[in-house]
Amino acid sequence: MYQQDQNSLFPGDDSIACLVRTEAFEGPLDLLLHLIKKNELDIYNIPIAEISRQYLDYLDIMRELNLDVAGEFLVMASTLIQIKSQMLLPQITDTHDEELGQDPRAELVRRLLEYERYREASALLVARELLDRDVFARNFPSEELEAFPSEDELPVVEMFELVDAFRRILAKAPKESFHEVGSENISIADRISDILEFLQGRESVDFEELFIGTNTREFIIASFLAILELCRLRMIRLSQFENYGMILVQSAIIAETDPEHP
Amino acid sequence: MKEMTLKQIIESILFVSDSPLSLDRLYILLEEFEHEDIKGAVAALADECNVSRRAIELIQVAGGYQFRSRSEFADYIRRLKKLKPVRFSPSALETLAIIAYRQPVTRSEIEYFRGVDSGGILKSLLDKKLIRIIGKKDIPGKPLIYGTTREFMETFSLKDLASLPTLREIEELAVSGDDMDQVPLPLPEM
Amino acid sequence: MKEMTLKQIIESILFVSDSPLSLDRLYILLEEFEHEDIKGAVAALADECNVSRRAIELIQVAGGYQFRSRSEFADYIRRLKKLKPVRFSPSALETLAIIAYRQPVTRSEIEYFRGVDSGGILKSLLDKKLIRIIGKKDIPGKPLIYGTTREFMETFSLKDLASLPTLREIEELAVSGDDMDQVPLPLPEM
Repeated sequence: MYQQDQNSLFPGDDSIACLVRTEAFEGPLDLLLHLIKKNELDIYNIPIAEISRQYLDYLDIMRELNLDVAGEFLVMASTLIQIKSQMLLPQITDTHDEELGQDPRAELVRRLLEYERYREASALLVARELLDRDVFARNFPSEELEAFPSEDELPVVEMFELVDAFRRILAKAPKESFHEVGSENISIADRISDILEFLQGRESVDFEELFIGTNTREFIIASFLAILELCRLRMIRLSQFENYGMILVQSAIIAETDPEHP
Repeated sequence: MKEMTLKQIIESILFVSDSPLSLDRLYILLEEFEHEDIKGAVAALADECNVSRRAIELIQVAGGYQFRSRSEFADYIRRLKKLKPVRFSPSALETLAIIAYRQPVTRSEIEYFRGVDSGGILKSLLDKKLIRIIGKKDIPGKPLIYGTTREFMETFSLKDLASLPTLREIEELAVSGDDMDQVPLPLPEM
Repeated sequence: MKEMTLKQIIESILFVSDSPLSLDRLYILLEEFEHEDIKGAVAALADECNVSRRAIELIQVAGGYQFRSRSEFADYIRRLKKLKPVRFSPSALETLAIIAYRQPVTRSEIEYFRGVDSGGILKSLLDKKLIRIIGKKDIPGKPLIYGTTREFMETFSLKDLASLPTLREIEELAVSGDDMDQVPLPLPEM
């Protein structure tokens, strides 16, 4: 029963003769497909001039109705105009032209076909037996199962949940900490972790040793920022015994393996 | 469509219910059927489970009817529970997220963000080996510093910490609004 | 205690599990039994549900086995479960279809196919756990890549991804000699 409702959301059949259709167009491709079907056109040989005219007419009507014409619709309008003008040009036969023999409509046609294909696929998907619509499972904790204590196992969690949790935290975190929480300093975290590991069990290392690795700009910047951050956190100490001499890096961390549990 | 018997209808309802259903509740749900017929169908269903030696029985509990696995299978169900992946509590997830994105980080920094005591959660994350103690910070009080582990990376199939999605990337997803459904554009016939 | 058959044991486990269980999981849970016997018992259990005309069937979904109510009882079950039936907007379905068939896929690839901004829908599908972030693509900009989840297969009653409805073949375009499916997309710079 819900199936029918959903299928009718897909525009396509033109039996509705009312002035204003209530179905939403998902985007410019949806509108174009509608125009092609309505005019019973061959998708492989679209009369671009005619389709462009109808497409632009539609945008005009949207404006007349004071509707916001989404940017994507305008982008497609300019694409159509561009294709139309290319079609008007005589076939160029220059050998250096990479587009030699390429129908200017080819890419648009390909997108329309792919789009139509995925839309058909989505109709097939929603026509399946949907969980919690057509079929139901015992997807809740059974009392028999819950009667047993939970064992500590590695939990299952999606990456998105983790990031989303951090977003929640930031949303309620004290304001002044906002600027500090750069989202781009993740690779610095990597370098911090690596440097601390590298320093573990060593008395001191040459500053420059910390830059050995990939010689990319990003790596060097991340390493440098990591060292600065570690200094700020007082997790490492830097020392230099003479001007321009070797800079020694020492871990300021007291090794600790016995966790303090509250 | 096959013909549905009342017994099947009741079986389907009891199967998907997460709590026992009383006869009164069934009478309301299946208002087009006679009370006597419903009662009879429930009894027949209970009998059937016994006769056909199924692992499930229909029992009367808490004033209602419920399908339950028979008690002799408890040992096997316990094994399932052991294998069942645990889900993260929101607070564990929050704490893990703070450590992942702000490491190396101390407990008081974590609690500054969360606004609540986080000792218990840190211990549980340590037990699960998702975080580790990197060391002690050389400042008064010598607080422990936490970071994520190899197991953390494996749990999230991360190549390195740089592969964590950045906040900006997630924020960008929400930019265009939370609209599942776009504003309908009415199309006049042309 | 009555004698337990392997079929009964499996029935009890599948009954109490809140998600589909794969054969591999059953092999681990029931280590004292032969794999062949377990497989046979699962098949026998599925047959039995059909033969005895129960309201429940044992189906293969998301790489595992799960008891589910037959679709003809949906109307009655909906009376019990007052939850809103899942509804998908066409935009959500389109986006899901593209991700399902082309995964792993980036946001800009999805938007190329749909022709519209899809950030809001991606966020919403992530919230619903129908899609997930798989990682980052190793190209400049390192965009996030998306794929479908186990919940997606469960929701659409799919045994596995290979069981997705077959896409209609697209007639080869005269202008393009390449395979349509994996041609690099002419994407705009991000």
